[in-house]
Amino acid sequence: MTDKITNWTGADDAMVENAIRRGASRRELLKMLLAGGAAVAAGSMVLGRATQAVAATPVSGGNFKAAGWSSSTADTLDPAKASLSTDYVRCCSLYNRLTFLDKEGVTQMELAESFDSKDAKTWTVKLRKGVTFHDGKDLTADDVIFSLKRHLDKSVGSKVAKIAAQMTGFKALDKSTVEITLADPNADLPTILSLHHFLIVADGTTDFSKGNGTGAFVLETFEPGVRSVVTKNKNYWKSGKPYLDSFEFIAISDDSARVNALLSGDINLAAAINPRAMKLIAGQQGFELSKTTSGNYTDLNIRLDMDPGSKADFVAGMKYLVNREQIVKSALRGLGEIGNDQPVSPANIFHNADLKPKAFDPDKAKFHFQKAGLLGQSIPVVASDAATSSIDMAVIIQAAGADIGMKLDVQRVPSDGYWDNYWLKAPVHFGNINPRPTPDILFSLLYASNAPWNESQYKSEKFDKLLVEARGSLDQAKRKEIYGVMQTMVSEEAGTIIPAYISNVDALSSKVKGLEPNPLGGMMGYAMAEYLWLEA
Amino acid sequence: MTMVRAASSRRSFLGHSYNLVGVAASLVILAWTLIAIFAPYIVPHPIGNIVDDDYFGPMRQGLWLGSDYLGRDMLSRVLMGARYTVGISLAAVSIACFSGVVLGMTAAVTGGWLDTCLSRFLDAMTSIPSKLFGLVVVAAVGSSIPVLILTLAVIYIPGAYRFTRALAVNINTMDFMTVARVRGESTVYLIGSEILPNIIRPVLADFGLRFVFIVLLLSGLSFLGLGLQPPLADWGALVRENIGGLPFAAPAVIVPSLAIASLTISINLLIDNLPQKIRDRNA
Amino acid sequence: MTNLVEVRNLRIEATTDAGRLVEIIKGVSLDIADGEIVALIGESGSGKTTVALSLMGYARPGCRITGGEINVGGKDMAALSEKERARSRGTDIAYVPQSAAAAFNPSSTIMEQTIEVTRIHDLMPPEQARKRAVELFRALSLPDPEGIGARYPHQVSGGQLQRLAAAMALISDPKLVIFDEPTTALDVTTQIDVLKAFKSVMRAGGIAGVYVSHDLAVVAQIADRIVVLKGGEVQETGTTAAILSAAKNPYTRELLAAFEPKPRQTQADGDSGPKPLLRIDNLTAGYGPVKPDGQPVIRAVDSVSLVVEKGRNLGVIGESGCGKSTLARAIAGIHPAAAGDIIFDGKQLERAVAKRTRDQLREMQIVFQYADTALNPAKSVEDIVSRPLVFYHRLDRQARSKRVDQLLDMVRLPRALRYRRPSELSGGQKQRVNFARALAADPKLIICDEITSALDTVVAAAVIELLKELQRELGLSYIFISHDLSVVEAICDQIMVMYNGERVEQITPDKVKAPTHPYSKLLFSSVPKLDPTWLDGLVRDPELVNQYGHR
Amino acid sequence: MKSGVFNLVLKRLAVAAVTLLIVLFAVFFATSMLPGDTASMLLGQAATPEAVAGLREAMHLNDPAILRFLRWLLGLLHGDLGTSYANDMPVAALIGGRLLNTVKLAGITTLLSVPLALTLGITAAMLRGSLYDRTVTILSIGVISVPEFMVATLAVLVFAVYLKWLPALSSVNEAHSLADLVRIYAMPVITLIFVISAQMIRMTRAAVIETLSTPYVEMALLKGASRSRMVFRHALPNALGPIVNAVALSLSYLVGGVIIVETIFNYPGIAKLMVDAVATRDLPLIQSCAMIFCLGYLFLITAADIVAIMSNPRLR
Repeated sequence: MTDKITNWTGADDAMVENAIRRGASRRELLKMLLAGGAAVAAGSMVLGRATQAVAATPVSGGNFKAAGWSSSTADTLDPAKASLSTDYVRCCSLYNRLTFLDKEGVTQMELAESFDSKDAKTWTVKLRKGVTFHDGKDLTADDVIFSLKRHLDKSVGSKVAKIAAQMTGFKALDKSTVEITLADPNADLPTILSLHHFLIVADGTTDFSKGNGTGAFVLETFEPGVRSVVTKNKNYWKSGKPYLDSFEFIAISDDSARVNALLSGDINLAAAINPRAMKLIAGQQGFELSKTTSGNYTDLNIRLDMDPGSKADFVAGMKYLVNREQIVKSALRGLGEIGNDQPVSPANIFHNADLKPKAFDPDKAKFHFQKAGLLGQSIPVVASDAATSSIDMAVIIQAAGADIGMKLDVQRVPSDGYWDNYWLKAPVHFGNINPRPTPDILFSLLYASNAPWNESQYKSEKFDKLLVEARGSLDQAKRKEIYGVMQTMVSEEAGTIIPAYISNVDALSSKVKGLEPNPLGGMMGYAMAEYLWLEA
Repeated sequence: MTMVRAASSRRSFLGHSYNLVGVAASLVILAWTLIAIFAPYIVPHPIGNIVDDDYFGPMRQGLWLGSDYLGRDMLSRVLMGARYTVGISLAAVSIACFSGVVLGMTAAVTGGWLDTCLSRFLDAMTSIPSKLFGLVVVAAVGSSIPVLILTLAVIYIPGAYRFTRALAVNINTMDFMTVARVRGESTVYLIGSEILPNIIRPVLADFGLRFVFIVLLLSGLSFLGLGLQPPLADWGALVRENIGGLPFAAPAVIVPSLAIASLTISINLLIDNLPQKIRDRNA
Repeated sequence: MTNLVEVRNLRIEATTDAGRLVEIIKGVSLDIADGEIVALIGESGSGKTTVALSLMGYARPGCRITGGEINVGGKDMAALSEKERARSRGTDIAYVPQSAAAAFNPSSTIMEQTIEVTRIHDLMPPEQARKRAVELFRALSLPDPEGIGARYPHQVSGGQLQRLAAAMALISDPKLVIFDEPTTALDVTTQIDVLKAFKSVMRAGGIAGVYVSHDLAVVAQIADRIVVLKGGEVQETGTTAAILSAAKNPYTRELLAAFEPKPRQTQADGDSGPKPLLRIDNLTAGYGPVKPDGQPVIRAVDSVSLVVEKGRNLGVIGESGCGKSTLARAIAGIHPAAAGDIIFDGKQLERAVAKRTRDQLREMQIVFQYADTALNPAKSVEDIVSRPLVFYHRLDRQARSKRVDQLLDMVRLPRALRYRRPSELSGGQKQRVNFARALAADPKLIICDEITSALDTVVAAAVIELLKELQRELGLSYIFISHDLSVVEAICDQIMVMYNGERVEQITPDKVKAPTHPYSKLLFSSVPKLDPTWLDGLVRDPELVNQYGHR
Repeated sequence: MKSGVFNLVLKRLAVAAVTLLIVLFAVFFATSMLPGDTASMLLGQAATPEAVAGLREAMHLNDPAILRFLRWLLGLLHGDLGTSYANDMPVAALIGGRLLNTVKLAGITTLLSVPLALTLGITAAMLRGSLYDRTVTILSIGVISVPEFMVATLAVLVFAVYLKWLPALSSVNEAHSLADLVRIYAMPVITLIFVISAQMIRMTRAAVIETLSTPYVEMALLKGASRSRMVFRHALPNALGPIVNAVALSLSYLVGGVIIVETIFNYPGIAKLMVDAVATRDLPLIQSCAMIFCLGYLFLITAADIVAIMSNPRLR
């Protein structure tokens, strides 16, 4: 589910591993791979994995420095407000969640010992004992209730207020047992609570600048928009962890500067590198790449309630006009998987693999545009750096349109203010959706008739009914079936074109060990700090 | 006066003397101007089309300047880039210099509160960093060619104003200005017919220099994500979007850089070596 | 080697802005004996300064010494290396510049600059140099010789700076001093002081000198011998007395002729009794903030009244700073008066230009001293002269062209000159264009503000002749503002003497020999005469000098 | 004389205060034109109308912007820069360290670039027309024609990635010794020297050439002064006015114009802070940064004016 590299097989892996054992240089290997037809990206990817096959046991010590891609004065250590990878990474090093997703996408317990429910409506959560906050306080049910309840308070400005709204009742059954009541049954609650915003903070906290959590690291320095330094929590409840003495996180917004900082040895890990920099990293000794295909995607949204999206033929035409292969090949440089216009990625266990993506067919597209009477008209398409790769995708679609006489007017707008001003609003625009752990979250947020982020204003009663049905069911097989149907509906009926699931590539020094892909995103779903160690 | 012999590296043509550096520089500028005008007719590929499976491809037959980060033809993009770099910068510098020169001369001629207010206000404008100004404008009204031109122009008006005002203040003290005033001439005549012809040379030199700054600021703004709508790109944007090719010495990043350098250096050299009208006929 | 300076067949080339090389000094030879003062005289462009500077082995940027010998004190300055030349500059040969105001570094004290030569050449310890400088200040009769050195150049008057420049030159006991028109920019009363000071110091030290000037009368006072230059060639050489009395060269004679008193023809007025064209009553003008009583803080013109009659000329004379130019500007409305009435052609005029009617402006024209700045260098003569034709008379293209021809004829300029720019004209030609522009308006009155002061004597005399002719033809009136008595005398019917913003006296030219006011007496007696003994024989009332010779 | 200087300085300060006020108002109106506010910016994708309203309420953003601006101005009079909307920290605390960084970077760049530019400009003027002069002139043009981010990226590639002599990032926190300081500042400073020196070189050269043609320099030559004496004793003191003016204008770039260098070297200065502030519509922070830029500019220009006045006895 992760590390899926199209046109690359296990046999190739074995060949590369053999080659390494024979003592081939990286450059030779690279040549070999290129001759084999694989994109360079994929090539160096495999190299990283192959060398890791001869991994060692964790060692303690060392100072780890990593760089993300964005930070500002709005950086926060309040999990509810956390908005970007930078905040997630910092918060994950300071706090713990009740549950988390492992690399297979399976929900595991963290601060919770167990989640139990008979009807998927009332949930009993048993908490782990002997867990203390950095300030010495013991973790209790009150802390958990406080942490979850805050999201319902409008003045907190929680990013998951909408998702949290289904939790209607909280009760401390005893010091370490919490009862959570939902408005409607939802079998996914344990998975929902693995979202980064549901990190557990101490009861009554108002000032989050101290970062007082139960996490693997204790806050030393935090300068919003500049950097954070955390040091090993000697009393961490997970035995043996963390391995690192300290962890510093900064953000370098310039793509090439981030890679250069890694190559010059200033940092140990550069998150989310530009695929085009892989050639450069592959040419240097002592660096590796870690790829995660987690379900992040950039989609082209055509609002069905406005012109030109109200003409079904325009939407149909656009779906044929999008050259998915070229987008993956040229815009993403192979670091992505072709998408089939629905949000549940192959990284998710509920992914419907039978649903095939529409093939690029300009003739069919032209036919539909002609039918819609839009050929020759200029249609604005809003793209922004805020939505990853959207500008490149827009240009590719635009060029395809130009060939058949469909004029698409790409409007690049500033990323600053994009979500507020253009996303969901412009008739044809790009969006970018971060990975979510369950189809239920994705569908309720993005496709239900009352979804807050209904990108194409898709409305279907049948869909809404199916959503409730799947949510309340504890039968895994049945859910998979229902979600399969819903994926087909979205793919066929909604105005969201999801050309590809974008892979995230982190580049790191070969000395950094223990990094594994995670379905929640790069840097091990942003929680890498407590799992990594530095080889001497 | 007796003609002894011709000296120095300057030559003369049509009553003007010029030197070879100036000629070479103007040829480069002329070449880019022609390219800017005829680019749409000579580009081998549409600038948005991906023609190469590889990215940062090397120079080779068919793709004479290699390919860019998406695999588009660099030659086409550089040729079209000339159009936007030269066009936008020229438009912006024209607006900036025209407004600055007119305001500067008016302030110098009129004096008094108008002069004081204009000077204070434009001075205040200068203190706002240009890139931040650009950032705010684009955040407020979005990025399009007219917005870009106006933003660049507004950024450079105070400089042109200051420069012109300083020159015009000197001219304004001349007796011929007094003569014209005593004749009863209007302000428009004073600035247009009396002052302007006397400062036109330094103003043109300033125009050229400002043009260079605008070309560079344009590239700086593209770094901050402001600029033309894709797939169009000026040279600065080309350098920026292909900067990832720098480690590989990709032509995609080298060529537009050279284009910027060739244009700006030529303009400066031309300014330093403008042809001079020969005016030493025997008196 | 008998002479201190022997120049043989000197040739100097200059590069024009088109890159052509032009010979500007064509084989000049001259000698200067020890202790002798030789004057180089000629019009501007004759090469007199170039020759003088070449004695220091120096040619201005763009110029090059191409041939000949320049022997000064046994060294050939033309053949020396730049380092060796620098060694004799300031020590053996010193230079007193034309405009001391420009030749002093504005950001350094006078003392520092006076003794700089001794520092450069390590002639004496600074303490000693300072003492010597104070002695020189005293010898050059500078006020406050002890304290003046601590001042900056802008805090000292022009006449004093000129003497300080001499002190700067003399501090190293040079064998030869080059004076480059050192008194041209000074008022006559000041000029006398400076000349006297120079002469006595040179004589006392037995120093040889080169005195560059275009003014024969001044030269006559100080030089032993005169060399007349024109077009880069020596026209005539002789002792001062010989040149003044028996000049052979036609150009020299022309120079001398400019000094002869011209016959004055008074206006034959057919009309009965003169009618006033312009009347000024109690005019006050000044600078600085206005006081509550409406008067400016600094009064440059203080309650001046005057009358100009139709077809008659009024001369206003006085030294720099007396307010005569402000008076002209106040009348023209450029510098609005603070109080007083201006009645022109029977009508009261507004004080400010902006409020006068176009016709009023047309009828009163003003011509400025510096034709260089009064003519827009970016325009052709035709454009300049035809602007008033368009502006006041709305003439069409053809009529305009015809009128320009007429006007150029009137001011005796070749018609072909219409396409030239001012920078391509000589000083006299520029002033004629300047005048043609004023005439183009068809004025009744022309205010001439020092229009001849920037011109060489011969050229100035010709311009005055022209003015007279035009007056005869067109019945104009002039207000003639000048510091030069001989010019005013030559053209005016009435002469008003101004001092310190006030009118001190008004007399007719025939009474110039006998003014009544003491200041007029001092002023008129200070004008140099073409008589070598004039300066030595001049006796001035010390009290008068104390009271009025303030500069 | 002394009181004259004092008066002039006082007048300059008054003018500076007016300019500052104009800038603050201009910035305020510009920022009020920006779409969105802090609440919607912070919520980003999660900015549903209810969520925005709730957060806006909680952040006290419901007062009219002009009122909040005037309140901020009032606070400024008491030396209070206000509290950041985005993260509730005092603006002074946010700016403090970063301003120091900006000042450090600007200071080091100034210390190196000004002498370098002056030396090149003066020597080029002294040897006007020589090969050296032509080389300096063309190089200085060449240098300004390379985009800043190109210089910076190239420098990183060469010195950090390939040669590994210098760090790619300028982590100010790691400066423990002079050697560290040199390593950390080397590249951003070199980049900035590239950016700002050319103009200073050109202006210095022009100003010196102009004064070299004055009669008092000719007079010095006729006194037998050496070339260097003419330049340093006579030409330079009088060319100082235009030179310091050009230097001040170039240096003013170092206060707010270094956003690209700050981005590429990840240097925490205030230019980036201002960009962040604009992105989050953080009014007090925007205003405070704008004020600092304006003050920096005014300080430089006023200092240049005062130097020009002090160097010119006629104005003293």
